[in-house]
Amino acid sequence: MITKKRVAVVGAGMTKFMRRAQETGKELAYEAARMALDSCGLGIEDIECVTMGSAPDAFDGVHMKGEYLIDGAGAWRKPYMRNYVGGGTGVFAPIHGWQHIASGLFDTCLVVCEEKMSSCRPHPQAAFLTIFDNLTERPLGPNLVWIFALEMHRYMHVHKIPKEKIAVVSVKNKRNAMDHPCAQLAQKITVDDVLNSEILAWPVQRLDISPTSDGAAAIVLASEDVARKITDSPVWIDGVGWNLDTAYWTNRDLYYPQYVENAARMAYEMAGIKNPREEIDFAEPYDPFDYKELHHMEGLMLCKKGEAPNLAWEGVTQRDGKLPICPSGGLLGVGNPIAAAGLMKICELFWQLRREAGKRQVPGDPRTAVAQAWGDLMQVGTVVVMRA
Amino acid sequence: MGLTEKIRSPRDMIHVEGEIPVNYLYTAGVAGERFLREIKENAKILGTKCRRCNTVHVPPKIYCERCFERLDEWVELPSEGQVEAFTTCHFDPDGSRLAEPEILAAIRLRDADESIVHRIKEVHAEGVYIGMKVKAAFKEKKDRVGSVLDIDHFKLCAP
Amino acid sequence: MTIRVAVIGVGMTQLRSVTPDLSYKEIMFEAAVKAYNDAGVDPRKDVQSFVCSSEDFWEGTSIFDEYVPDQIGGSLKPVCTISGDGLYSLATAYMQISSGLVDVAAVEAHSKASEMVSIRNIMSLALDPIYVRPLTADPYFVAGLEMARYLHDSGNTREQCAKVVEKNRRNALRNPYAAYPSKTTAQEVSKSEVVCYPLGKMDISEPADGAAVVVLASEKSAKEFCGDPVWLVGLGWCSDTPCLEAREWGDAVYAKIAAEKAFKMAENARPKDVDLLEIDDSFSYKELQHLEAMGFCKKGEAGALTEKGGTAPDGEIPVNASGGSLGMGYTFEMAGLQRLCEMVLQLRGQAGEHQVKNVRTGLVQCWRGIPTASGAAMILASEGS
Amino acid sequence: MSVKIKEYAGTPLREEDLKQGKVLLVDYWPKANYIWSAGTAIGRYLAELKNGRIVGRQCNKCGRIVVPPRMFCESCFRPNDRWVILKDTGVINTFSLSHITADATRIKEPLIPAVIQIDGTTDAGILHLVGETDPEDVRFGMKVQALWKPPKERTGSITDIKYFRPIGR
Repeated sequence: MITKKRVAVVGAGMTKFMRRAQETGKELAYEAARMALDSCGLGIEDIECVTMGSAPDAFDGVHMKGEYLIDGAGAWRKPYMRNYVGGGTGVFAPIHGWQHIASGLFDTCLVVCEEKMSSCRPHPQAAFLTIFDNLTERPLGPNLVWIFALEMHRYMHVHKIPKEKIAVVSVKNKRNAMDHPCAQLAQKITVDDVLNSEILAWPVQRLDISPTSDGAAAIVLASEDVARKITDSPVWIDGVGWNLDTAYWTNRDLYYPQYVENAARMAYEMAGIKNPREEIDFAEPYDPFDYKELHHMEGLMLCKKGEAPNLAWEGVTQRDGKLPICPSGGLLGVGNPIAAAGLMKICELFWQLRREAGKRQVPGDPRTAVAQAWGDLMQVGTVVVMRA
Repeated sequence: MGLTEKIRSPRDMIHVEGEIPVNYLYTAGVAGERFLREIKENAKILGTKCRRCNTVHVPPKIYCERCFERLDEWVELPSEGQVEAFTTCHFDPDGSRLAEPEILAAIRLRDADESIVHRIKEVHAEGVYIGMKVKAAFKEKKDRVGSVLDIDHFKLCAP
Repeated sequence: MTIRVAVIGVGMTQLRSVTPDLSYKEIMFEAAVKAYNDAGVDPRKDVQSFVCSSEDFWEGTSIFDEYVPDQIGGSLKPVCTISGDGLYSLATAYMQISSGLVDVAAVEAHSKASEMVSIRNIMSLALDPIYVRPLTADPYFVAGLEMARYLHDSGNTREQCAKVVEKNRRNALRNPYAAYPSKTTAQEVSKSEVVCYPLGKMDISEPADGAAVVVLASEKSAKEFCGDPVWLVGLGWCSDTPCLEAREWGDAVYAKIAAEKAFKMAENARPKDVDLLEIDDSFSYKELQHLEAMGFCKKGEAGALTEKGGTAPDGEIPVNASGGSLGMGYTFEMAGLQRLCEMVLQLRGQAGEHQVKNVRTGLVQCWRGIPTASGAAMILASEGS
Repeated sequence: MSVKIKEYAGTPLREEDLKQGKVLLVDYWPKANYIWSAGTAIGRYLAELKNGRIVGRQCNKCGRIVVPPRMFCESCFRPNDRWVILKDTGVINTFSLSHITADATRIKEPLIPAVIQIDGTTDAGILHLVGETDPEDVRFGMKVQALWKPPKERTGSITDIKYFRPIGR
């Protein structure tokens, strides 16, 4: 594989993540995009193209939401596209931005992700019904939580995982989020709190789940030459990968995310990573549910299949552990405005690798990190490897 | 091509009806809140002005889409302006014919650089032209709720 | 080093006003089989990336990208969706190849427009919820406003717009893919029921169902698979303001900028270098407006050019010889990819009865429809041109 | 830059703020109605459900028998080959005990959604509900059978099967 150009992240920004924001989706997008530009001293005239990541229109309640968000995303009279891979969008958006620059067509790209889930009434859950197959599944009245409960249960069954070894992830991430100024659900809770929280769809309980949120995040990408002019400390996107499994999710064994492994292999190959467990210093896998962080650590080959719960239980994945996982606080703690939450993870890698994460800074000398998102019908994996 | 077996009888063609069953509550946003409140309370139309390119945005925004600068200069605009474009609609969104055709127009308020989209009433469709001077007809204060429909319509300026 | 990108295969289903016998998955499968056969590739082995095009509310399914991989051969492979016209997806696949990330990529777009029962209400959902939707107007008012201002500024007439419909509907008579061929006269169009004056019913292209798949490859792979590649030599896409309030109602700024970018990339080609255009005519006036915006004639000249037959298949600058959206049917996010498939057949000399003579360079363009001001333009060239 | 930023943008609201009219709102009920064509594969699937049968499709190349049926094999990318009438029994591949409905309404007696691997397929399951059992008794690998609605009540829908219930205990 030949890749022509090295692409760097040079700026990042985000809004608070909130259950309900007064700002419109456009205004949220603006705030994040403006902050990303300010963070690297660029004006909108320095930006050659824009890519937008945003999950279902049924949340914001605007059809062709990408078009609606153009002005807030800084795309006025610019090349602009919206990419979309469900929950995986937030990490696919920077991959799409990478493609814009690595193709040689552009030198700078603004990547913006936005979600305003609170518009959907009475609860965003109502919109989730429409992600199921219109003919074979929707008539059964499924709730989104069902499919995760089914996947989580299968995962627990195959590896004989006790619930507390999963709950510990929620405890960790909500605590990590206490150091994140944008966090919606930063909390000090215990494993027992998780185990005693309301059962929604066993094995999924209230505190296993990330909240629904409003928010936006943005990053600025630049080609190598341009990046070096903008900043002394660019953070490089050295590997990108994405993968989509069959839509017939009931025909798969849900205990393992093969699609995440495929996406990770693509990204690692590009980044020249042969042994991810040794070469990756910390990771931001997608954690909309606590078990997903573990599932994804395995898919990312950061540990063996079934081993992640033990690592979490033993504290290896704490911010000061040997392999820090979700030092940001993740979706469980910071919040889950779908696409924006994925891009928040890229922002976190950027800040961490530049040693700018403040109280969240992982110790040591982190040089290489991976972020990952996931979505659709438990079906898509998107992976980005970044290096200082 | 492609499929090796296909439906051959219209009787076998099965259809299922459905919908996206959601409703929405949209916030007016930071700029929209102030804009609509001012219409509701004082029957005044506000815009925001970009200090860099001088564009006067109406409805106001907290940012200039051209410069991407943050906007904090609010200006009051006259409630009269001229027709930039207009059309006469004969149907509603369900596709049913309207009893009376409705005139929709893009109206550039004096001193503004953008054009509000609204209805024109109290004038015959044949009488509307690009450049025609119109002004906002506000609802009575007691009927105003903080919506663009607090401007009931635009009508011909008295000559 | 620049990696050149070629179209090595196209596949499209016949467009129809309804497709009650096939699911969207089945029409996508048919288009995919055709395209892979045309390109001589095995999607499971040779195609490394798949880019699909959809918007959730056109489908009635949220996160529609869930449902795309199986029927195009993309299961457990890199698949992504672009919420946009197929030409945007094509641009994405182009970037994936020219960056060196993949060698062969497939692009998919489709329409199941017939499944939308409340189509105008669905279109209304794209309007600004605070400032425009409360007016509860027929969303076609956006096109009515634009057409009125465009005719006012350009001096083109409703009758000249009607001529576009006459031409395209008749062109479609020679295109077996077309869903709406007819020997309509301009006079009939002018007299059709008014929807949003000056827009009449027959100025609006009728929706159609269909699917299209296109296979792209790097220069190296193109030579391996295909004897007759068509090169993608210029790309541009652009979005003007989404706010109706900020629109320049008479001008298609997005088309102008997109075309400028495409021409610049194609080694500063110019409109006179183009032999055939397949461009957006989802409304009659749009063909004229787009021709002028992209520099094929001066503002106000496209009407007269059309009237004297200049845009006919044997005219000086043939436009929509396929029948366009007016004659073939409007296929939403597939519209651009449909035009691209037509152009590839023309450049290969395989367009059959509606083949235009001596086509070596072509331009395809799309607009994302009401209420957007976004679109893309692409320049394609046959081998050796 | 995270560490240098004092204030992040965003104005959080509470549900009460909306109810009390503290901010201006637009309430909107969209009309998004569809009529979906089931097509060849799902058309037959639904028609057979009305007949009280579950049908799948087999690919002769890879041998897989799958349900819900499709007219193509996604693994081999070719049209698949034949209809297979499957049994209406299967085993529970995974399940949940759900105290929430589709719109997040709380229910005391849990629904039991499950992926049920249908007997006679190679590895394929469908989403459905399990009934006539104490939720405590549901197990992975448990054998279940479809409980059909009476023929007159069937409409050609996945809900023609009321639920799957345990057998052979």
